[in-house]
Amino acid sequence: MQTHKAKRVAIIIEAVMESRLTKALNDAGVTGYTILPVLGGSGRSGSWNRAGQVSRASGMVQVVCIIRPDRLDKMLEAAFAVVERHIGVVSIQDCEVVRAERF
Amino acid sequence: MQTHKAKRVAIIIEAVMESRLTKALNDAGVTGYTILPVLGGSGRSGSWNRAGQVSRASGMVQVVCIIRPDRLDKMLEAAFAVVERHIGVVSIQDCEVVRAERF
Amino acid sequence: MQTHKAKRVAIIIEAVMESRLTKALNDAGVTGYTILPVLGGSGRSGSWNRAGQVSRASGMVQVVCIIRPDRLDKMLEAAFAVVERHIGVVSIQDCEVVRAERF
Amino acid sequence: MDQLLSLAAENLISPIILSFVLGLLASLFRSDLSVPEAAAKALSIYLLFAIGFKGGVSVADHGIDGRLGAALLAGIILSAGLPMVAFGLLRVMTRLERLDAAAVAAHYGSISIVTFVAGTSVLESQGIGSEGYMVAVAAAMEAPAILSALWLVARGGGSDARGMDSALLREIMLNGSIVLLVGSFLIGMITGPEGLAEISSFIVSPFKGVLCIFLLDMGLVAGRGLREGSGVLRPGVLAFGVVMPLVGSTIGLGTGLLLGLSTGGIALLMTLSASASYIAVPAAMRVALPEANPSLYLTLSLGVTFPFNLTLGLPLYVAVAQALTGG
Amino acid sequence: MDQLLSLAAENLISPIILSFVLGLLASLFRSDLSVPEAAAKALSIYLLFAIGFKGGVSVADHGIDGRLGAALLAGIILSAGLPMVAFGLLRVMTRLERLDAAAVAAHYGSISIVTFVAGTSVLESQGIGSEGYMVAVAAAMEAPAILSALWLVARGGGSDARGMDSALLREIMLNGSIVLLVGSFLIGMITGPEGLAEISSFIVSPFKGVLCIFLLDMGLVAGRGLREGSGVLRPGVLAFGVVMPLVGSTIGLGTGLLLGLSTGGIALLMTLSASASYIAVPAAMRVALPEANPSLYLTLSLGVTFPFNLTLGLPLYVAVAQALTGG
Amino acid sequence: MDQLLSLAAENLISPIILSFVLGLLASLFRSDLSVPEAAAKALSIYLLFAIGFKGGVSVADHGIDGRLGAALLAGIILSAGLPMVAFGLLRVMTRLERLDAAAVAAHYGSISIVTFVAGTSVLESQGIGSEGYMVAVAAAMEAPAILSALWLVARGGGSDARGMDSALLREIMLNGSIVLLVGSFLIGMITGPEGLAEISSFIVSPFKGVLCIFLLDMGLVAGRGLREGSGVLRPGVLAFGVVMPLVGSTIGLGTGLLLGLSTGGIALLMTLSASASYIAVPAAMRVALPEANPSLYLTLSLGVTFPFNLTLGLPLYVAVAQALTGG
Ligand SMILES: Nc1ncnc2c1ncn2[C@@H]1O[C@H](COP(=O)(O)O)[C@@H](O)[C@H]1O
Ligand SMILES: Nc1ncnc2c1ncn2[C@@H]1O[C@H](COP(=O)(O)O)[C@@H](O)[C@H]1O
Ligand SMILES: Nc1ncnc2c1ncn2[C@@H]1O[C@H](COP(=O)(O)O)[C@@H](O)[C@H]1O
Ligand code: NA
Ligand code: NA
Ligand code: NA
Repeated sequence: MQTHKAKRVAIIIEAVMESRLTKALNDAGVTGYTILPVLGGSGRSGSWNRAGQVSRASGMVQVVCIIRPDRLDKMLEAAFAVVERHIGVVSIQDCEVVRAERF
Repeated sequence: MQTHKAKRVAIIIEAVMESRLTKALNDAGVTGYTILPVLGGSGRSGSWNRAGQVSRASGMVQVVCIIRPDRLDKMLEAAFAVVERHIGVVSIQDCEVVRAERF
Repeated sequence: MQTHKAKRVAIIIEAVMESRLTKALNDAGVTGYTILPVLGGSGRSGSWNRAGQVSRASGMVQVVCIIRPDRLDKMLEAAFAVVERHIGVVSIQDCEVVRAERF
Repeated sequence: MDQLLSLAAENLISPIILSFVLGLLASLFRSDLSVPEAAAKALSIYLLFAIGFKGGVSVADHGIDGRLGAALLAGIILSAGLPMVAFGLLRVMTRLERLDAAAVAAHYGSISIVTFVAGTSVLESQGIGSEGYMVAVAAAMEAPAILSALWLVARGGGSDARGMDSALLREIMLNGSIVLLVGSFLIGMITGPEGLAEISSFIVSPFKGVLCIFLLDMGLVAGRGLREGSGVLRPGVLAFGVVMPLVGSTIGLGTGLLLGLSTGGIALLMTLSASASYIAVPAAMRVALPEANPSLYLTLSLGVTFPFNLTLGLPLYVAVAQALTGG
Repeated sequence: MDQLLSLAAENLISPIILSFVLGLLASLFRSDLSVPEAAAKALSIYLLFAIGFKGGVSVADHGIDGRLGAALLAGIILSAGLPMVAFGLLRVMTRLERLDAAAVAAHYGSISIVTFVAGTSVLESQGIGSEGYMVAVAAAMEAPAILSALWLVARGGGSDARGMDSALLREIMLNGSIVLLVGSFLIGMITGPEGLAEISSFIVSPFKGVLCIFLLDMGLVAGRGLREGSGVLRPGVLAFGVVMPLVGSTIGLGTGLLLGLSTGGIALLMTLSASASYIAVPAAMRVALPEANPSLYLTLSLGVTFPFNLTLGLPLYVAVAQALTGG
Repeated sequence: MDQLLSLAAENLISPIILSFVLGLLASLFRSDLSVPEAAAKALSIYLLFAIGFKGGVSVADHGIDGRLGAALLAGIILSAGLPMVAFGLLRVMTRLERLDAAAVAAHYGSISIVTFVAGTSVLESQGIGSEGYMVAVAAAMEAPAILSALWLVARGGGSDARGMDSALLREIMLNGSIVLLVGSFLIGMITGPEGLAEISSFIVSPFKGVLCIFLLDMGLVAGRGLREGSGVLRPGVLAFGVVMPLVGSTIGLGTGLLLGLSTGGIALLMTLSASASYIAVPAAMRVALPEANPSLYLTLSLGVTFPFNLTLGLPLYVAVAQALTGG
């Protein structure tokens, strides 16, 4: 099957910042993304898990975004402006997609 | 540690289509996959999130499938027959696995 | 944006083994990971889904760990000591991260 | 008319409707108030179980009315027929394409069980009785509309419809809410008033309060639907969302009179005919007609018709039923 | 015998059992009806809290019976001993390997608290009292069976058992249901009838109704288990799932008579001995004996023994206890 | 003093407090007992809806007291002013940096609605009445403290604060619990005692029981917070967590006497002033002051001040209010 190169960016971020991040992505012209739940984790700021939260507020989510390689930099900049001062992790991977016109 | 090349296919698809997709995968001989929950997302068909759904019915899920490279094409074809006319995204990545005989 | 090479290890494992796995990771000096929920799946041990479980006990989770390439082997060894005799899947991918000093 | 207005006013200031309005306003003003999905689903299981059980007990209590069979059949015919009416109206009132029009029509042939539940609670607070088997009629009306809509599409000759396969048919007939409603109806019939006595402090006393929280969530969801989907609501479409329940309830009224139902039974049949599905039918449409636009039918059914029925429709249907039966 | 039959019939048409049957049928016919995991867990927290609390209040009310200590000890011995019996039976009746047989045996030494809860509710509806501390006995019976099973495996000399480490031991002893059961039992004992009065419209009145919904879900889960796991149920294994509760309850009966428990207390001890765990023990087995086949023990315990006890077992145990104590 | 002690003792052995203690112990001993997130959120929606509704009905019943306006204003001033006091204390008692001190201070100006709910239930079980509009005062006190804290940071000249933008302001003012509390208060006011009669078997009778389960979960969460965050609790910080509620309640007491509130009203205003937020404020701090340490403010508010208020604070505040008003 004919596939096309793309990038897959995964951003793990505090749930309270989710709407700010997706707004920044939209403003940067990135309108395709998926949000995955996160149960817990551990990092420099210690470990946490959902069962230890009083409310969803302080949990985290993962925002996954598949994007054309040439649009990656613009997207990363938009994302970083939001993520920068918050706990969270950004990772980038190569991937392939089938219908390139969608990304 | 000795590792082997494989492909990781991730399909984001409407929850109502999940059982049809896994059935198609099974019929194509793909019996290993994992289903992850999705909280929300945005694409050409607009944005949605789980809180905005009356029932699970109209949500989405992610089906992740690790597969031997030589079986990729057959799997993609089976998947596409189901996904084609539905909203959703298919992405393919390289990965490595430890116990190759399992895939 | 300046990025650095890293590895992304994803381990799908029974929920009852989660704390043992994260403990083993911590003991091996791996303190950064994220835990994602899993809704269901299929493998050599048959298929299962969350709705079919009496309690969370017998469900599965996915532990994702981004790590510097030179620390991969040590991490895999620690993980395998726990995963070995249990049902589950380990996959490894290349990825890139922005702030390398964190991993 | 006066009576109708005071009835409407009374209905509007009940905690149940106000909870819905609270939810609606909260989401229109983009508050982050939300009911967890699992909790909303648990509440709906409670409501279905309770309403089904009580219906069954009432049948056990009063004996099976000779009209049960006729009422079930009438429900099936209504559900299959109303989509034709809706489709006709849509082609006249809107510019929707055949595919979208058929998908919308399916929703209006089928029913909203929550509107039905709210209707029973309006009747109850006014001391109007109704046939216990109306619950079974509600269940019977869930599915036939889907087949009608698929037939409407197929007749159009397009290859757009994936159409009905046996898996889909089973999914529709055995979807959770039908099974739960019919199942608890049967349990209520079998265990009768004694069974009810055992669990009435669970399914009777707290019922209205639970309904408040559930409608709070429905308001939140409807409001979000309106906020995100309002783009699809061109004037004609919007008007359809209010006209169709009036047309549907009138047809339901005629049917109810024909069947010789009680005042409450007629009001409920009007409510069922007026209401539009937003769970079972959307799910079936995603499978069978994936190219139809989901935000169109969801916004219309949940954002327009549901609030209309809940606030203005219900008191209207009850008043009309009372006026025409002298009940 | 007549009495037994009518008792069984009465039990079978209670809303509680019928809800279970509804769930079972719904999943056997592959309906998509399901109770969200979070809701099911919340219901089980409610049931454990309520049953524990009421047990504690009853002890506070009637004073601590001199037999409490003896009953706890008996419970521990039963839990540790029944796996030996089960293991022996399995080796005779089935071709299971030592590892699988030991894992299954562990489940039958331990208990199913939902079966216990259903038992108390059968007793209650027949007006038969029981010792409040039976709840504590239930808690005491959860864990010892696991140790016995690990010992059975270790004795076999295989290196198959990961065995017991201190982390696992703590997890077993402090697993959520033991802690909640014992904790609410103590709260009930401390606050007594006054505490009960404060919260009885939460934990007493709606109890049976909540149990209905919970058993609906248990039926759904058991049905799915049967559908997916029926492959493992060879005739011998299947027979074990029905014979073992009969054997277990007989041993429980003897113990109860020895202890001099009341009619209700004996029926509950029979129920505990007859029931098989499907939460705590499976989790422990996954950690300690990962090579044992989970679908074997889960299908057997949840798909065979649980339904058997719920429908036929309970009325039988109650009738036998009544007959032998003249209660 | 004797009265105080017996009051404290009585409070401590209520099922509500004991459920909290059970949760606390279970998580300190690392049991895996847990309440699903969705269930905990559903319980909090229930509690907010019930407490708001009952407050509104009470206002509808007794007429709006002339002091309502004054009390709301006082609440806003207290919420805005208490962070200054807290900030001063923190700078004296601890070595926290300005940013962390301001973030902590915000929590103590705002309120914990669960502490308030527990307070109303203590009053109720002693037959002490209170102004229904205290619920509205509670809502009014949620947000102002956040603005004060941001002002404290800005005054410090650091560029650390992301500060307040309009999106954040809207999020704070329309956060779910404020909207639900105020909304159900208004619904209660509109529907009055008749509305309450319709749903009282949902929001009144089971209330205390639901509170037990909710506090069980709060205990579990507080215990986990303590286990993981205890490292941040240096002696000065720990002392602040106990001293500040005493200081806050004293200021609340003075304000209540000035306003001429009833005994119950004064006790509740003391409770509100003494309590610290652990939902709305932490969320706002993560957005506005991301560099402040969340485990500091969460551990302090949830792990120290909440348990203190629940067990010792409440009976103290009630006793003092009674002593000073002769109530
Ligand atoms: N190396 C890593 N691999 C995967 N997830 C990570 C890693 N480091 C941090 N995270 C996730 O990001 C969250 C915040 O990380 P931190 O800002 O380092 O405290 C953690 O709770 C994890 O969920
Ligand atoms: N570029 C993308 N990256 C990640 N997820 C996407 C992307 N595009 C679409 N999706 C996901 O697929 C769903 C349907 O997409 P669409 O068919 O474009 O409306 C969206 O709601 C997202 O969850
Ligand atoms: N090839 C695969 N791709 C993705 N997930 C898999 C695969 N094989 C197994 N899994 C996951 O791992 C779990 C256990 O697999 P197994 O040990 O093969 O039964 C399954 O239930 C799936 O969730
Ligand atoms: Na209809
Ligand atoms: Na047993
Ligand atoms: Na305060």
